[in-house]
Amino acid sequence: MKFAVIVFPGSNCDRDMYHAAKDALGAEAELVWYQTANLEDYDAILVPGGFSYGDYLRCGAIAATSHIVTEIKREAAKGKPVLGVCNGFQILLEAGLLPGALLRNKNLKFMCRFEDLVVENSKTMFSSAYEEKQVISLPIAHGEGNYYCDDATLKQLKANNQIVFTYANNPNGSVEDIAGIVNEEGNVLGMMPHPERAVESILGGDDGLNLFKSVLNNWREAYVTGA
Amino acid sequence: MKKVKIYITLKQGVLDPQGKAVQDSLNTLGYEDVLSARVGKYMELTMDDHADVEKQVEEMCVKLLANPVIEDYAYTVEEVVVS
Amino acid sequence: MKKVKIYITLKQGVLDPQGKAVQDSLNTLGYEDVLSARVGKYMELTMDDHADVEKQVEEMCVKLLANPVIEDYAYTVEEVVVS
Amino acid sequence: MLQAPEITPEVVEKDKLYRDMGITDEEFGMIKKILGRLPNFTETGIFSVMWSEHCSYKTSKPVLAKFPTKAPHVIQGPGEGAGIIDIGDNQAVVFKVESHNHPSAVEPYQGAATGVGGIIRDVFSMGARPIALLNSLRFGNLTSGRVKYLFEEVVHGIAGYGNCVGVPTVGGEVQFDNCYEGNPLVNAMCVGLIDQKDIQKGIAAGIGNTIIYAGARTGRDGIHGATFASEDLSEESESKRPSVQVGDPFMEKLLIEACLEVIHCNALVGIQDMGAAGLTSSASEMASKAGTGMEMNLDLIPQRELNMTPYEMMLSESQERMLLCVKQGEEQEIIDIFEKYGLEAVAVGKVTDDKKFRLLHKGEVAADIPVDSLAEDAPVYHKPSKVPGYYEEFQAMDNYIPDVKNQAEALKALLQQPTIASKEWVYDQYDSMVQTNTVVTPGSDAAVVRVRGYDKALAMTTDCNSRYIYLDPEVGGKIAVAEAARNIICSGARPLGLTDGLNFGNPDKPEVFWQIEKSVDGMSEACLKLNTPVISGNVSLYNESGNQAIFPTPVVGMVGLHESLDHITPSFFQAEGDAIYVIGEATPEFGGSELQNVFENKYFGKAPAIDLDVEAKRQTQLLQAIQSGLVASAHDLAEGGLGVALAESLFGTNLGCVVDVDGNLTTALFSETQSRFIVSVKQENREVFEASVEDAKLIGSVTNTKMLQVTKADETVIEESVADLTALWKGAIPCLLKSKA
Ligand SMILES: Nc1ncnc2c1ncn2[C@@H]1O[C@H](COP(=O)(O)OP(=O)(O)O)[C@@H](O)[C@H]1O
Ligand SMILES: [Mg+2]
Repeated sequence: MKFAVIVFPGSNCDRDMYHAAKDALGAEAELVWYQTANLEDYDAILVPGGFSYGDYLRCGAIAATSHIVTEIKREAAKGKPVLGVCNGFQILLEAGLLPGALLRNKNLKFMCRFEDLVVENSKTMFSSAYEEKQVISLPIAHGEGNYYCDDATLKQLKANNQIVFTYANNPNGSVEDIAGIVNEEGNVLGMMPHPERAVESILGGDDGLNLFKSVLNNWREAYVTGA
Repeated sequence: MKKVKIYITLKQGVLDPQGKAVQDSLNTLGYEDVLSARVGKYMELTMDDHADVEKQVEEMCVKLLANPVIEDYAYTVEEVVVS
Repeated sequence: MKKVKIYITLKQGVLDPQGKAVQDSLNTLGYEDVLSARVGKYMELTMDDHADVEKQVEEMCVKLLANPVIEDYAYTVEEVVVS
Repeated sequence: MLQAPEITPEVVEKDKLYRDMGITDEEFGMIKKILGRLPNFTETGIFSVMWSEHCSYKTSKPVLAKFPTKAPHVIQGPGEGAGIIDIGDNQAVVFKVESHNHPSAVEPYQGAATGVGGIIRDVFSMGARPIALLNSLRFGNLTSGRVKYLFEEVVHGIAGYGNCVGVPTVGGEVQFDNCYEGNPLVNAMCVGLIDQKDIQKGIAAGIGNTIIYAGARTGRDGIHGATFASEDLSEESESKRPSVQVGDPFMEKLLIEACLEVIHCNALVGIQDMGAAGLTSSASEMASKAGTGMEMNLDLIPQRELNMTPYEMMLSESQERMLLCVKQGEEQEIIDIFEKYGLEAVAVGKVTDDKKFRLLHKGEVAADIPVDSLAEDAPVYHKPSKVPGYYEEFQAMDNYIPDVKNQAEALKALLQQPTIASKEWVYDQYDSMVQTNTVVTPGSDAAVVRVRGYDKALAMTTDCNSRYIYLDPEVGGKIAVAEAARNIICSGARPLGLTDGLNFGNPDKPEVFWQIEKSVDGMSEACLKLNTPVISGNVSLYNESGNQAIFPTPVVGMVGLHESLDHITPSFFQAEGDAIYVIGEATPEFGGSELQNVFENKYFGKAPAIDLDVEAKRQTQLLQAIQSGLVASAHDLAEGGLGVALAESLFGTNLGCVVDVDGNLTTALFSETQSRFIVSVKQENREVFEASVEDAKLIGSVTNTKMLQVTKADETVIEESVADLTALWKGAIPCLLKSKA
C-alpha cells in the first residue's frame, strides 16, 4: 500500500506523517509536493498538519484553493482513504470535503499537550483497529481547533454516525466535544489531534498507530485478500 | 485604479471567542458601557480598473476571502485618483 | 444604544505578510488585477449611550484595541434604534 | 522628499551627523583616515552599524577572549553564524543563542517573534536543519499591567513564530525580578543537526562569482531612526520613520526548505543570513572572510517600498533574507530551487579581487570602502572597571538565615513564587512535539530530542540565576555554567559545550563592566573544569531603564549528548519503594535565594559557594551511575532547595515520599547550597549506587501515599497532599495574570 503525504508550502508535519506511515506502520509512503499533477498512483492520501500559507487569512483557506485539492477530491470520490490532520483537517473543511469549520480555541491560545479521546465510531476504515468507546491519548497542537457546525449539520453528523473521535475533556470549545469526523461515505477523515505523533512509545505513547493500521488492514482486505 | 474595502464578520449565532475576550478586557479596563464586541477582518485591495470589479470582488469573497459556513462579507469599491 | 465600527490597519511601511499571501493567492486564482492587499481588523462594539462615546472609543483604541507601534485605527459611531 | 545622497559628506562632518548614528568624533577621524577622504552619508551609516557593539563587540571583545573555545570535539567555535560540535557518526550539532531585548520592550510580540526567526536563520545558514528552540526570558514582577502584557505577548510571539516554522520549542526558562521591569530579556536559542559534509560557510570566494539575494524584500524596517532626528529633517522624514520589524514565519519556513536544498548544489560557494545590520554585515563579512571584495548594484535589490535610498537598503533589518555566493554561470540552478518555493532570488552583485566593498546605485558609486576595515579595523575599547560598593557591603554581611516558623507554609509560598511556579502556562502554547523527536518535553531539567535513526539523543537547557551573579558575578558565573551542566547530566547526557547570551547594563559604567568581566571569569573557569567549551554566543549591553541596570544575566545555553537512548532519565520519581538520595550536604546559604526573596523582597549577602572540583566529581559519578542503569530519576537542587526539589519530583506522578532530615530544618529544606542532586534508586541497585556516588546520602523513599512527608527524628515537619501542592504550583502564574493590575 502506498501513501501520499501532501506537502503544501508551510506544511510542517509532513515528515512526521511520512515516518508514521513508512517507519512505524511499514507501508510505502512518499512526500508529494503540492504542485504535483495527479495522485492516481497512491492508495491513500494524507494531508498533514502545519501552517500551510502561514495560516494567513484563515487556516487552510489558501491551500484549499490549490490544484492538488481538486485532485484529492477526485481520488476521494473514487473511495480512496483521505486523512487530514490538524491543518490538514482545516484544509479539508475549507475545501468542502467535510462539513463545518474550525474557529479559534475558546481560550484564544495555541495549546500543545496529550489529550484523551473517545473512539465514538470504530467501524470506519480509519478506526476499525480501536474498540468502540476506547479511550486513547493523542497529542493536540493547535490554535484553531474549535469545531463548529450548525444544528442541521450536527444532526446529520450524528444520524450518519460521522463523529469518530471526541475529546474526553474538551480543551478548545468544540461543538459536542468533536475531535474528528468522517464524510458521509466514510472515506475522508478530518481530525485535530495528531495520530502521527503517537506511534512510538519513546515519544510518550503509540495510541495513534492503530489509526494507520486500520487504514492498512482495510486496504488489504479490500485489495489483497480480494474481498 | 480602484480601492476595494472588504468587511468580513462572523455570522450571527457563531460564537466569537475573540470578541468575547475584547469585551471582557474593555469592561475590566472600566468601559462598562461596552455591551458586546465582535471581531472580524477588514481588507483593502488595490485593483487595476477592470470591466467588472464588483463581480470580481463578489467572486473573490465567495471563493477565498470569506468562509460562508461561518462568515458574512460586505464591500465597497472606490475610485482612486492617481496623482 | 450606539454601534461603533472600528477599523484597524497596519501602518504604512509595516510588513503585512498576510496581505501578501492574500494577494498572491488571488493572483494565482486568476485575479491578476489585484495589485495589493492589506489585511486588518474590523470590530463592532455595541455600547450603552454615554455622554462621550467618541472619547471613550478613542481611548479604547489607544489602550487596547490597536497597537500604536504598528497599527493605525479609525472608527465611526452610529445610533442604533432599538425596536 | 530629501534624499540621503543630498546630504553631502561635508554636511555629515560639519553637522556631526555621525554622532546621531553612534559614531564618536574619534571614530569619525579613523574612518576619514581609512578612506583617505570624507565618508559620504551612506558610508557613514555602514561604518556606524559595523562598528556598533552589536556587530563589532568593541567593548566586549577583550572579555570574550577569555572564554575557552577549543576542544577536540569542537568543529566550529565562535566566528560563524553558529558553533558546531561533533556528535559522532559524521554528524554534528549546531547551536547559538541570540537576544532580542530592546525590540521586545517596544513591540513584544514582533520583537520576540523576530528574535526566534533570526536565531533559526543563524542555524540553517550553516546548512543544519533546525531541530529545537529554547528561550530564556526575564520580566519584572507580574504585578503591573505592562509587565503582564509584555510577558503574555512575548510568549505569544515566540509561539507564533516557532509553531509556524515547525521547529519544536522544547525548553527554556522564565524568571521574574523587579530589575527587568522596564527592560525585559528575550533570548532565543536554536539547535540544529547536520551531516558534517554539509557544513556551510558564509564566504564570498572566487573572483567573478555571483552574489544572490534571496527571500523577503527589503523595506524600511528597523533602520536606526536617530539620523533623522535633527530638526531640519523631521518633517520631511516622517514617511521614513523607522518601522518595527515584523516577522513572517511562513516565509522563513520556505527559506529553510529552500536553503537546505540549495546546500546540496555544487554551485553554492557560501551562504549567510542577513541578521543585525542586514545587507551591510552579511555582504561585507562574506567578502572579508574570503579575503575578497564585493560589488553590488543596489538597483537590483528587491525592494518593498518606493524610493529607497542606499542608506536605507544597507541598514534595513527586514527579516527572512539570505545572501548567497554562487559560481558564475550556475546561478539558474539555485534560483530555480528558490522559485519552487515561491521565493525571490536575484543576482545583485559579484565577487571582486580588490578587497573593496563597492555599492552602485542609479549609475553612481554609493559606497566604496576597504572591506576589511569594516570588520577588522573596528576600534576595541578596554573599559575601566570598578568594584561596586554594594558588592563590598554584601561580602561584609553576616550569614543570613531566614526565620522560618512553619516549614510547610514556607514550601507552599515558595511553590507559588512565579520564578519557581509551573511554567505550563508558557510552554503549553509552544508546539514542543513537531518533528516527532522530542523525548522529554518542557517541564524537566533538560529537554531531550532524539537523533532519528541512531541510538543517541541530544539534551539541551538554558540556565542563569542572575541573583547570584548580581551578588557575586564570579561565583554566580560559575554557578550558571555548573547548573546548566547539572541539568544535562540529570537527563543522562554528557555536556558537550555551550552558547552564552551576555545580557548586561551599560558597560560605560565601571561597575557594570566589572560585572561583565567577573562573570566571564567565573564562567570560563567552570567551562574549563566541566569540559564545556563556548562555541557561540551573543552580547546585549545597555539593558537599563530609568538608569537602573538589570541584574547581570549571562544566559547559558548548553547541549549534551546521550550516547544511548537507554540513558535518558526522567527528573521525577518513578515507583513506590525506590530509595531517595541527596548528593551533597546543605549548609546555610540563603543569599540570593528564593526564600530570601519571599521573606525580604530583595537580595543581599553572599552568593552560595561553589567548589568546581566537587561539582565535577559529583557530575561525573552521577552520570556514570545513570549510564550504568542505576538511577531511576535524577533532579538537580536549585531555587528553593530540597523542599522544592522533592515537590518537583512528585508533580505529575501518582506517588508520594517520606524523607527524614536532620540539623537546622530551614537549611536542610530550603538552602540553595550548590552541586547537589536528588536521585531515586531501585532497592536492588542501592548497594552499587552507594559505592559509585561518594556523596550520596539516603534520605527516604518513594511511597504511594500521594503525600509529601518530611520528618525530623520521628517528628513530622511537613505532610502535604501532592495534589494540593500541584494546584498551588500550577495555579500561581495564571492566577497572577488574571488578577487585576
Ligand atoms: N558572548 C559570546 N561568546 C562567544 N561567542 C560570541 C559571543 N557573542 C558573539 N559571539 C560570536 O561572535 C560571532 C558573531 O556574533 P553575532 O554578531 O551575534 O552573529 P550574527 O551576526 O549572526 O548575529 C558569532 O559566531 C558568535 O557566536
Ligand atoms: Mg548570523
